[in-house]
Amino acid sequence: MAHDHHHDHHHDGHSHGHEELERPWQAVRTEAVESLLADLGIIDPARVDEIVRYYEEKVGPKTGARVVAKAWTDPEFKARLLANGLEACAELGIGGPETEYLHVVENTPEVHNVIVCTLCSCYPWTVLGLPPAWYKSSAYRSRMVREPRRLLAEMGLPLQDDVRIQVWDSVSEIRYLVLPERPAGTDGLTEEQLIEIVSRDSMIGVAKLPVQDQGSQS
Amino acid sequence: MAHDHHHDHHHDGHSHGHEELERPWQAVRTEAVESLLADLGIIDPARVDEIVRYYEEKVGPKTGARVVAKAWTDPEFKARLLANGLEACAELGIGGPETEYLHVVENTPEVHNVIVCTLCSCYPWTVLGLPPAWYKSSAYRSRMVREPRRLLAEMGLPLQDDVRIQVWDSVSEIRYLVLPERPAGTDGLTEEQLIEIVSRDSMIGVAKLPVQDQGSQS
Amino acid sequence: MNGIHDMGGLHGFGAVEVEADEPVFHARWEGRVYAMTQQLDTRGVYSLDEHRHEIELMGTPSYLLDGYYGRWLFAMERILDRKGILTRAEVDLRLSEIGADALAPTRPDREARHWPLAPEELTPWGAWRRDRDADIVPKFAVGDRVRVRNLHPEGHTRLTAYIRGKVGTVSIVNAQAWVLPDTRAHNRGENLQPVYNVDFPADEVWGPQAEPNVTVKVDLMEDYLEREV
Amino acid sequence: MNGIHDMGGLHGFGAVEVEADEPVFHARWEGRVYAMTQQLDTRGVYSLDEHRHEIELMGTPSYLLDGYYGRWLFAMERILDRKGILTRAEVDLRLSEIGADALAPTRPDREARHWPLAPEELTPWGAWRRDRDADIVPKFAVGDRVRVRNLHPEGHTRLTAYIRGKVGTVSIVNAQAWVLPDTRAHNRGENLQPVYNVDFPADEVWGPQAEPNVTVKVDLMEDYLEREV
Repeated sequence: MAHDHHHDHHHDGHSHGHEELERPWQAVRTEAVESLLADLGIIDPARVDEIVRYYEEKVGPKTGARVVAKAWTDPEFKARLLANGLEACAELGIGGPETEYLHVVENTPEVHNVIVCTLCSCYPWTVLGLPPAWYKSSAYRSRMVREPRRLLAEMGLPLQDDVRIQVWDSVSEIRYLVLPERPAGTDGLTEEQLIEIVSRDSMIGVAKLPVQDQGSQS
Repeated sequence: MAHDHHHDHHHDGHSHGHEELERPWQAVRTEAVESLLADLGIIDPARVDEIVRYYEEKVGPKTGARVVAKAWTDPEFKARLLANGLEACAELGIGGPETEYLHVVENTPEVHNVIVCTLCSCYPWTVLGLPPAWYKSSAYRSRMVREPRRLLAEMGLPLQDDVRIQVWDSVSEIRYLVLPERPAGTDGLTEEQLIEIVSRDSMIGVAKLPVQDQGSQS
Repeated sequence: MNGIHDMGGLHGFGAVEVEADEPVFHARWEGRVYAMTQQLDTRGVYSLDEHRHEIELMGTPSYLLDGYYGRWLFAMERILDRKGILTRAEVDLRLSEIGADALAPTRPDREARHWPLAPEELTPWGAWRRDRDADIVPKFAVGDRVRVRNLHPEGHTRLTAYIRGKVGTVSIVNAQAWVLPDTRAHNRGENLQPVYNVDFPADEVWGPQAEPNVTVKVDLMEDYLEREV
Repeated sequence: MNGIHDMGGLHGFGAVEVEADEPVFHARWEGRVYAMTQQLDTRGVYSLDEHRHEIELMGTPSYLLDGYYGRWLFAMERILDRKGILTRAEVDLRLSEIGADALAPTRPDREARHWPLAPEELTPWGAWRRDRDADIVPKFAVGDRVRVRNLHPEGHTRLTAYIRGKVGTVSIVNAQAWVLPDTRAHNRGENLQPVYNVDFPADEVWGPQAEPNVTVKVDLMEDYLEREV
């Protein structure tokens, strides 16, 4: 613990020297750093605004849902996707020169895939956006590799013992996306309609997609 | 972290709800628990006083030093001590029915022994008293089993690579006491005088005893 | 359980800071907590295995920040609460009364608790059952090669993580009757058995980063070991 | 380094708490820290390996308490300070001026720092060197049995502790040019090499406490593996 250099509050457990401020200490430190870097021309606050907005508004699980819906409806695309996730996504205009290498792993009635990163919180930003807090939690990171069955059940996805669970600990720079099973009751849906039913959690592997009621569509 | 039930200060990192008190929160909680247990007749505060005084005044490394000095001056006692530490200590009136099992391990020019407990801070209370804070520290517990040479050197005891280091991780209820090498220059000392030169750290194994200057004794 | 208490081999804790002329207790409360624990032990309220396991259940930051006797205090409060001897609500009330400098704090009701304990509820603190030593027949002998089992119990264990799966040589057979902490901590029996000291060459444990000419000697319950063939 | 960041298999963190309708950022500062890091990365100020290793150097309680983006903030401040781009003293001064609601905070001196970086000091953030893929000749093939080396480096590594020493089977060969985090984090070279996905049966990893019919699939650098014979 020699390295908590910039805030002593954890050493005594009680105060951080900024209790007079109502904002979290992280907010104040961030303001200090950003304002200094802006003064120095190292950071452009307007560009910071843009990046924040981009991740808040433009990137998210909808991108992954497009990939999934396309794979469900186009067997040849699916084959290319499973062979080389990055190149197949590029066909849909997803990714760019900086995109991480991507493996798409397919869930079936026999094999269930789920993604975790025990060492930090690696996550396929390009197709799913930024990860939810639970994905970054100590509980998820510590438990998913050791007791996936129990944890998935706790999270609402009980699996029979004859379903093999594959836990992908994505600690390298390769990223994973789960291709969930296409639920029953979706035969009549268009690709656009399918995009709407693909949840983020199903593409991480902590949920299945529910059977759809096609009554209103047919 | 579901279990920090009785003080929330670590969850927000900032306050523990008792900052109006000048005393550490542990002191206030201890007072509350002790006063309640005393009210209920479960704890006798006078007996608490006695126990505290006993450990502050009556128990300490001097006891271990008596064992060491005796072993240095009585080869038959030393043989019995190395064979069965508990029984040999009992000859000196040390221990009692509740005393932990004790192995005494001998340092030589070829082999250096050092004691640690990685899991909590097990320590031979009967012969050394309560452990110093550094023995209980995360740094000592984590490092002594992995890099004893480097850590001993940092603590002032550099050892040549041809000296074998034995690190005793005393995670069972068996306790260890290091029998340090008798330093040069002590041939003329009485057992009582020897007791005075045996340091606590030499009996943990993080120090050697320095060569004595016998000029004033001879 | 796998947790921060099992520190052997971790990096990042910096230098060992030695305090000159250190007192036995650094504050009055430390001595009180120590001595109260000892009194409760003497009365058979809890065993050292319960004490240690309760400490392992602390949140990681609290474990590292509350101090050694702060951990003991945590264990004492939690065990007394769970056993119905002194509830958390009672402690919280007393705390608030201390904080308010109350003239006459609320007296706890002697009847409203599980006290005194019944004889069958009493547990000895220590782990050595001298009266049962004669029952013990060790499986392993000095010089035997043993492999540490790769166990990851959710509950208490004294099987340190850093030597799981490693091969060593038995150097001492403690053929006395020792309580198995893994079961007693959860009131699932004493499972008396020998304790072995096992020698592990440092490179077996730490690989290429091991220091030269170092033996790590770990005390292990018989149930933690299997014969290496 | 062995530390709390390497959490795979730890007990004691409780249930996974899922937040309904979670925002992308929970507070304004989180988004600022994220976006500032990305801007600094784009400018080649530090790599993801430096970023991650700096986070590993946090004290354990801070790591657990400061929040995900609090870790990023810690890394940013420390790296900027170490590289002479923005000192801790400057941040502390600005903090105190914010705290005092100062009319005109002290302007930092543009000359008194290591900025801009020289071209040879710039580092890419990512780990894939597409232009070097042709140089890569993998040692292992799909189906090969490999043993994870028992490494305990003091510095950065992505070799998670829970599979060290374990035997698995190569399931994917990523025969591209991937930077070795262990050296780049310390500016000791890129050491381009393949990344393998290796299958470990859960009982190889967790012993008798393993769940049935589970495979743990871990991405590992070639240098982390040796052939199992």
